Parts: sequence; structure tokens; C-alpha cells
Amino acid sequence: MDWIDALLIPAIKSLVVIVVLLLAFAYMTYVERKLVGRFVRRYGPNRAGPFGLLQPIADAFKAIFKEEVIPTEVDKWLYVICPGIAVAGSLIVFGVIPVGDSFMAWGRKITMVVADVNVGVLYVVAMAGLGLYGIFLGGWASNNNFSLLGALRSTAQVITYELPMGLAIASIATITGSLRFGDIIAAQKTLPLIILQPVGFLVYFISGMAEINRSPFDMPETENELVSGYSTEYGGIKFAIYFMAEYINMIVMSILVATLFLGGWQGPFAHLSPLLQLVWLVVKAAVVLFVFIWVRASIPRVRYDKWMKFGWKFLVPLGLANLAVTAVVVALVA
Amino acid sequence: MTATPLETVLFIAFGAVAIAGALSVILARHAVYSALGMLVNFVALAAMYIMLSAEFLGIAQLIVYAGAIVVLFLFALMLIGGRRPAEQGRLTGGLAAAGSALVVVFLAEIAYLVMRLTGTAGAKGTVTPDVIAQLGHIQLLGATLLLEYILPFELASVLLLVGIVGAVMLARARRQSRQE
Amino acid sequence: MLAYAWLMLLFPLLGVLINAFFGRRIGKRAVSWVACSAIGLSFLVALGVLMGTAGSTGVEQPLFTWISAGSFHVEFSLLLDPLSALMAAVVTGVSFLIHIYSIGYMAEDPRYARYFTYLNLFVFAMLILVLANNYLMMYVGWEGVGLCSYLLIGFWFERKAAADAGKKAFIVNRVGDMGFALGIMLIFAMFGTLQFSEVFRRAPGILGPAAVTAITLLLFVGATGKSAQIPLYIWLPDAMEGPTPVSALIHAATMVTAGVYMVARNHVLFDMAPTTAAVVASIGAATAFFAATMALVEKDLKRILAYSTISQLGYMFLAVGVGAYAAGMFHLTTHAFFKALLFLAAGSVMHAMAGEINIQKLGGLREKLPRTYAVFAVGAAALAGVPLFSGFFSKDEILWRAFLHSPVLWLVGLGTAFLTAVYIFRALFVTFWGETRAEKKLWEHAHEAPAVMSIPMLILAVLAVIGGYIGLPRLSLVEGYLEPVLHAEHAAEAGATEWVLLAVSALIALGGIALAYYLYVVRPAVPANLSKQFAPLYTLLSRKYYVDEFYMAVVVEPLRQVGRFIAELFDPRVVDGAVNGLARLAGVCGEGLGTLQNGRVRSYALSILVGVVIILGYFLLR
Amino acid sequence: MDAIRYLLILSAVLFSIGAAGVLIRRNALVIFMCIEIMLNAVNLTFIALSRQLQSLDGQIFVFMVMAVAAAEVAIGLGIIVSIFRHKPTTDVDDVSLLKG
Repeated sequence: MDWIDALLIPAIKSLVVIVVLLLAFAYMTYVERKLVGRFVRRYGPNRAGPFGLLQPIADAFKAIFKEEVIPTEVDKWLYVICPGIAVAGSLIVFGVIPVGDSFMAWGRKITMVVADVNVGVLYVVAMAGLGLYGIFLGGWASNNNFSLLGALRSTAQVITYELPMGLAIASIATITGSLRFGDIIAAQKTLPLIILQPVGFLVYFISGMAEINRSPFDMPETENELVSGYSTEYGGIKFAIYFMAEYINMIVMSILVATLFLGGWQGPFAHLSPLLQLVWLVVKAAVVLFVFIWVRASIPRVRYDKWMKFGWKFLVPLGLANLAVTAVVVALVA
Repeated sequence: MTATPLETVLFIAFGAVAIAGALSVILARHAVYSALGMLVNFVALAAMYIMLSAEFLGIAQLIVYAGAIVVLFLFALMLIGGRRPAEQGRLTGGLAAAGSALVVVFLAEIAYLVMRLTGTAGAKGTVTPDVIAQLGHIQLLGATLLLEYILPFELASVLLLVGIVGAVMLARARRQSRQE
Repeated sequence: MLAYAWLMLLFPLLGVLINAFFGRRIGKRAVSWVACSAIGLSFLVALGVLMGTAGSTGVEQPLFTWISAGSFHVEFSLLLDPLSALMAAVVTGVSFLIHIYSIGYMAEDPRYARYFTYLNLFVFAMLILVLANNYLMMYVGWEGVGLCSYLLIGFWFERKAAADAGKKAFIVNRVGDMGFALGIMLIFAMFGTLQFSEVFRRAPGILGPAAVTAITLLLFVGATGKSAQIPLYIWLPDAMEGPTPVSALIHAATMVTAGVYMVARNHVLFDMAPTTAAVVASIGAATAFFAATMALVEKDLKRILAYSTISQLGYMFLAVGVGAYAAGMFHLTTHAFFKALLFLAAGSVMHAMAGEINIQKLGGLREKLPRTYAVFAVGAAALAGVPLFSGFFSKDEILWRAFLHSPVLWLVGLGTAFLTAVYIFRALFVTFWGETRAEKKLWEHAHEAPAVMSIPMLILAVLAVIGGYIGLPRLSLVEGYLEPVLHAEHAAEAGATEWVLLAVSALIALGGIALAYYLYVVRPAVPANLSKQFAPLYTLLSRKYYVDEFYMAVVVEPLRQVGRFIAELFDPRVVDGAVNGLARLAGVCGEGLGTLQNGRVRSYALSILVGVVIILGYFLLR
Repeated sequence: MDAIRYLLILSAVLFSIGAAGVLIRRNALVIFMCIEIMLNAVNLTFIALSRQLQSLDGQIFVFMVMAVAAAEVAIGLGIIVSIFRHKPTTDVDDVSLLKG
């Protein structure tokens, strides 16, 4: 193994991933606005470019050229750095998710994952926890009660829903016998895990939506109670970066759901071409994303205390029961 | 054990980060920055664990320490006056001086002890990094934990249960006293 | 069956545990079921063991290692041989009957469950004593039965007399137990083991005449305590304060015979010590006679029976003292039947008469309590040695063996037999014949006991009659059965002499009964006159030879003085002074050290660090 | 390069920093954080020696330490918060009811 394998190729892969994700973020905003518009019988963005396709670019310019305002009473250092932490946490998660099998290029076998590590799924959980600090500390640094409350809520919510999520992942690990994404995908060659783990899927899906603070579970930024939660004091490019983190989280979550429960890049004829594998994954993730947006457009926001109760008193026990049943069944079958 | 130059560089880098984090815990003006320093320290240590072929423990370090414990600390900070200006609290007086001096002596003693170690002495087990890479760290650790150390493992789970109950009781106290 | 012998111990233990922990909750019915079925099952096992051990010289059945410390090794093992099997069968059998009797007798008692717990515990301890294969285990059982005896004598502890009697029994027994314990220690010192079989096997080689005499004498001291022989008999009459079934079980049939059993168990040693044997025989004979004289004038029915028990135990010691161990065990068995019967009958009288036990306030109960009267008469006949009743055979066996050994002992025994017949029929006549002297209310209220009480009495009555036939001189089942253990030499001459002696003792018994009939039925005034005429003798007898007073003056009072000295001077000044001084010292130290505890966590942490640095430094510089 | 020594020294340095923090800070929460630093320094020692001795036993210790630390933090912070409720301070020197 020389330095090309050790450093250069991962670096290139990372760069590709980051660029793609940033682009995907930009057009996710467009897609979401379009879709939500349709759900409520509006058009959505349709001014900039054909079908409003240039709208994200316009938004980016607007954010970049807005005046930089840093309120006087904030903790400046943290206030500036926190959006970065948030988006880094979102991006870094993607490093362990395979988007395809592998292909040959320039005489090297290149796997379609930045690093397929042994404990990949746990890595995802750990990194999601780190990204949280961006929101938490950002809210605190803003020196604003609404921000702080939003930050606290966000943290509590993420910690709460990490538990059922972990339990669902444990069920998967029990069945596949591995925490490596490669193995988990391989285990779904014949049957996607959603068939074997319907309850686990449900638990994971709900927890996932809570993890990424999606409406109707966007407790940290409930406009009618907290103005805009942790991002109240943020504007311009810094707000855009938070926004970016949120959408990237959403994309990553959809890909995680697709990978863990829907068979990942596998599909009919997927073995023919790496490109086809990528397409399968994107299609599956798109379906999940569509559901995310659909839920947002259809269901009103829940109340915070009820939402926490739901997590602790329903989802965690459900996840535990699911894990117990899974363990017993696996022990009996194996 | 030998290390490649890349590993050496990374060791030194992470070590420096860990020390910087630890120092900022005790030197930071505001407790939130202390917590941040602690977070940095934990993450650096997690990276070192992974490099020392203890991947699972590295990730567990991230999840448990960075993901939960530091968050809990920050929560406690927010609950008891996160908005207050910095606590003026590094210490003054003889106690601190004596303490610092003692710590230096202690460090010197340990350093002397470590340097006096007879190199790579000690029984060599069977779990080499190659074995770990081959069988998987989490699998090995899981087998050891659930076969050889099942009793301590169960005891740890009981301990955690006690922790949960204790935390709930401490949290309930307020609600009751408010009702009174 | 022998393999299951441990069940014999298990059942009573289970009974104890169940009744001790749940007795108050499960109700009286369940308590009695548990207790009685425990003993009943135990009895069945004991019967099986009795069959199983016939002809064997003994099996040792290790259950577990009890103590293993260096060279000191004690197994918890059962010794199953004819001797222990016979004793176990008698103990469990009689206990079973008395348990059932107790259901009726104790029915109204508020501490019902506790009573049965103690009773079961007693059986458990007694079986340990009996089945022990070593001295230590036997000692445990020995103390266990002593404890139960204490608890049961003082069962109605609200009554001062009962509490005092319990204490007296316990303390007097301590004297004997100390002798026993010293004997055991001596044995361990000589042999290095406490296992019976080992000790007996090696005894001829190791023990000199002096050592064996010392050991046997010490063991016999223990026996005099438990079996109420001179000079330690004084606790037994007082023990009658306990519930009557307890008197029947513990203080007549089983526990008090433990001394006899122990001597029989150690017959190898006693055979080697002629001096001790002579002492045992003499004390036995003397106790038999003196206790009988005291029984002559006693007014309390139960105490009459208590003196009778002491007297009969004297017979047993007389038997084992002259080497007739089988005869002693035989008498032990028959005595268990008829004495338990007599006590139960006395209990039935008390039950009928609301606890009245003074025979001078009874009388004429024949009409009211015909069944009780009948069984009491059977028991009395057996005790008196009326021919064809069980006591006749066993007592005659002892007298004959005593005659072979020494005519003097035989004469004393014969005199005792006469007195026995007189006092027991005195009790019978005064209680059941003539006009009643009871209070009218009591008299009208008197009623026969319920079936649960009378059936055990009937069974015991049958046993009291036929129990003797197992030991007929010709048949000699007991002797033959015990032979593998005791190696009793058969008396060679079973000719004319034996028949003459048989006739003599029969005549003596009948003569005694006749005298009692004359004195207490035909001429009731005569005894009163006699007591006036021989006032000093009467007083001497009725004051029990002033033995209690003698002990009071010689032993108890000096001890009290010492105690008072300790309590008033030594304890407050020296002991309390030392304790208080230490406490004050601790207080002063605490005051001083308290300044270290300044409540500042960081200074504590600093102290810890100082310690760490010092310890590390020590290891570095070493 | 004898990496184990440097790892042990690093661990000792971290531990000493934690110990110093306990001694020179007043804020109960910061002291608590310092204790966590010390625990982590010990964990590093365990893992380094586990690698050196090629045995997993040390890592089992770390696992247990993590479990204990999680319980300890939950309880410890609960205690600190409830102390704060009674007496609004986080200065350990103000909490000295157990003074001898």
C-alpha cells in the first residue's frame, strides 16, 4: 500500500462526495419547495430559469452577498464556528456508506465507498452525535433565550431518539451479524431487511425523522413558540450553512434508510454496471425523501412534551421488544 | 511495537490535541469552554484508540463520552446558569500552589517509573493487531465479554440500571418539593 | 432403606422451618399437620432403619464434612446400628404419639405454632444426638435437646415458676455438660479423633486405667446432668412447669434417657473402667431409692411422676453400671412407653380439671374419666412391675443382672421396686378412687379428653402392656437385637435362681400395691397419722432431703455474692471505667482529627494526591 | 520507536492535568470534567497496554470504565443539579455541610 492508496484516493473520493452532496442539497431545496407547493396547490418556485431550476443558485447568491451581522452579545468564536461544526457533522457521516460495489480504473480496484469500516453503522451514530454540537453550542452562543431553548430541545430530542435508533440498528446487527455496511448490504441480496424487520424499519424511520429535526418533529425551530429556535440569531451565509447541514442530514438519512432496510445499491441488473448500482441507490433514496416531504406537508407539528413521551415510553420499549424478539428468533433459526 | 512514519505523525498530532483539550478544560474561563475542551480531548483519544486497533472502543468512546457524557455536562451547565458570566474560578492561594507542585512531583514520578520499564517486557497474548484485523475487533471483544467476562458484564448492566433509577429519583425530588 | 436414613433428620427440620417462618400465618390446623406428619414420616423412616440394621454391627453414612481444620476433621455422618436404630425408633414413635396428643392439649394456646416448632426442633436435635457417629455431633444434639428442654419448660414464661424452672434446668445441665465437654476434649487429646468407631477400636491400645476412668467419669457427669441423677437431679421435678406433653416426651421418655443411651453407646470405654462402672451402678441405685422415697410424700401428680422418672432412670444406670446395657436399653424402651402414658394421663386429668394437679384436691375421678383412669392404671401397673406388664420384664431383667453382680445392689433395687409400687398406686388411688375433694365447679365441668388425645394414650397403653414381651428372658428380642453392638454376654445360669427372683419381684410389686390399697383406700386416715408420728422423716422427705436448700447455700449464694461484687464494684469501676475511658479517648482523638474534615472537597483530594505521591515515591526509592 | 512509553507518558500527562484541575478549580462541574479526563487517561493506559500485551483484558476494563462513567455522570450531575436547587452555587467550597 503506497501513499496513493492511503491518502490520494480517499481524498478524491471525499471531495467527490462533498461536491455531490452540496449540489444535491441545493436541488433538494428546490424539489422540496416544488413538492410542498404542489401539495398545497401552489406552483412553487418558477421564476428563475426554466421551471425555476435556477432558483437554488439565486438563493445561494442572495445568502452570500447578504450583510454579515454578528450580534454584539454573542460568544463570537462559537457563534461563527458552530454552523461549520453542524455541516461537517453531516458530511462526515457519509464517509462509510457504500454507494455501489467497485469498479476498475487506471489499473486499480476502486470501491465505491470512502472507507468501509468494521463498525460503520456505529460510526454513523457517533458522528450524528457530534454534529449535534453545532446546533447545541450555536444556540447557546447566540445568547438568546429562544435560541437556547431550541438548542436544549434539539439536544434532548436527538439523545432521546438515538436510543430507539440504536435498538433498531442492534436488531439489524443481530440478523446480519455485522456492523459493516458492506456486510449489511450483502445480507439483503435476496430480501431487503424491511421485510424481516418491519417494526425495526418503522422505529428507525420515525427516529430518523426526529434525528434530522424534520417537520413535523422540528422541535428546535418551532416558529410559533421559539421564533426560529437555535437559528434565530443567524442570518446570511451562516444561516445558509445551517440550512445546508439540515438538508444534507436529510439526504444522508434517506440513503441510510435505503441502505439499511431497502437493500442499498442492489437491485435488478445492478451487477452489470456500477452506474446502475448508483442509480438504484438514488431511486430508493428519492422514494424515502419523497416520503419525508410528504409527511412534512401532511401532518401538523406535534407538541414537544408529547413527542418526548412518545420517544421514551413508546418507541424505546417497542425497539427493545423488537430486539428481544429478533434475538430469540435468530437464536432459534441459527 | 513499531509504527510507520504516518502513524507516528498522527500519534503526535492526536496526543497534542488531547493535551490541548485537557489543558483547556482546566484553564478555560467559562465552563462551556471547559466542556468543549473535554470534547476535543475525548475525540482525540477516540482517534488514538482506533489507531491502537481498538476500533469498537474508539467508536464507543465517541458515542458514550462525546455523544452522551459531554452533552449531559452541557445540559447541566445550561440548567444551572449557562447564561451567567464566566465563573471566576481558578484558584488562588496555598492549596492550589501545593496542589500544582504535588501534581508535578507525581508526573515526574510516573515518568521516571515509565522510563525505568524494561522495554517491551510482559507476556505476549494471542490477540495481535493482525488477528484483530482479521476477526474484527467488535466480534473479538463481544466474544470475550460475553463468554469470559459475562458476570462483570451483567453487573455493569445492573449498575447502569441503578444509575437510571438514581437519576430518575434525583430528578423527581424537585417535582415533589414543588407540590409541597 | 438405610440410604434414606437422613430423611429422618430432614423431616423434623423441614417442620421446624415451615412452622417457624410461616406457622403464624398458616393456621393451627396446618401447623399441626406439618408438625405431626414430619414426625410421622420420620418415624416410618426410623422403622425402616430399625429393620435394616437388624444383625448389622453398624453402618456409617457420611452426609458431609462438617469441620476440616488441619488435623481436626469432623464428618457429619450418621451411625446406623441396632442401638441407634432402636433409640431413634423409640424417640420418633413416642414423639409422634405425643405430637398428636398435643394437638388436643395445646389447642387453645396462643403460641401454638411456636410450641410445635420447638417440639419438632427437639426431635431433630434428639435424632442428631442418637444418630451421631462422633462425640462432637452428639454434643451438638445433646445441647440442642437441652435448649429445647429449656424453651419448653419455660414455654409459659409469663409464669415466674415456669421461667425459673427453665433457668434452673438449663443451669444445672450446664454443670453436667461441662463434664461431658471435658470428657470429649480429653478423648480428643488422647485419640486425636472424635469418631466413635475409631475411639473404640483404638481405646484398648491407648488408654491406661487412669485415663479411661477419668474419661468415663467425666462422661458420666454429663449423663447425671441430662438424666437427672444424684447429684444433679434437682432440675427435673421443677421441669414439670412445662406443658404436660413436654414432660411426657422430653422429661420422661426421650431426652432424660440420653444419658443412658450415651453410656450404652460408650460401653466399650465403661467396660474398661470397673471403678466408673461401680460408681455408675451405685449412683443409679441410690438415685432410684431416694427418688422413690421422695415420690412417696409428694402431692403434685406430675412431680410424683417426675420423681418416678428419676428413680427409673436410676434403674437404667444401675443396669448399665453392672454391664447389662441391653437390659438398660430394654428398660429405657418400656419406660418410654409407660411413663409417657402416665404423663399423658396426668395431662388428661389436668385437661379435665382445668389444670388442677394436686392429688389431694382430686379424687374419685374414676367415674368422670373412665378412659383416663384405665390407661393410668395400665401405666401404673407397668411401672410398679405387676407381672405380665412391660415394666415387670424389664425391671426384673435389671434386678436379676444386679443380683448376679452384687446382692446389695439387688436389695436396693428390690426396695425401690416396693416403694415404686406403693407411690404410684398411692397416686392412682388418691386421684381416681374415693370421694372427690375437688371444687364443685371443677368437678361438674370435668370431662374426658377428645379423641385426638385419648387415642395416643390408648396406643401407648397397649404398648405399655405388650412392650415387655419383646424382651422376655427366653425370647430376649432386645438383647439379641442389640447384641451386634453391645456384645452382651448371656448369663449362663438361667435356672432356678432366675425364677425365684422373678417370683420375689412379682410378690414385692403386688405387696406394694396391697399396702397402697390398705393405706389409701381402706384406711385413708393412716397416712396422716403416720406423717404425724414420723414428723421429722416426713418433713425430710417432703422437703426433698433439703437438697435444693443445700445447693442454694453452698453453690448459688456464694456465686451470687461474687456476682454482686462484680456488679457493684468490678463492673462499674474497672470494666465501665475502661470502656468509658476508651470512649473518651476516641472522642478526644475525634475532636483532633475532626479539624481535618473541613468539608472542603478539594483539600480531601489534595490529601489523596499526597498519599499517592508518597506511596509512588516509596516504590521508586525502594 | 518504543511507542508504549510515549503512550504511557501521554496518559500520565493527561491524568496529571485532570488531577491539577481538581485541585485548582472551584466549579463543581469543571471538577467533575477533570475526573472524566483522569478516567480517560487511565483508559488510554489500558488500551495501550492491551495492545502491548496483545490481550483483550485491558479493553474489557475500558468497557467497564465506560459503563461506570456513564452511570457516574448521570448520578453525579443529578446530585450537582439538586445541590444547586438547594443552594444556588456550583462552587465546591461553598458546599461544606459535612464539615467536621
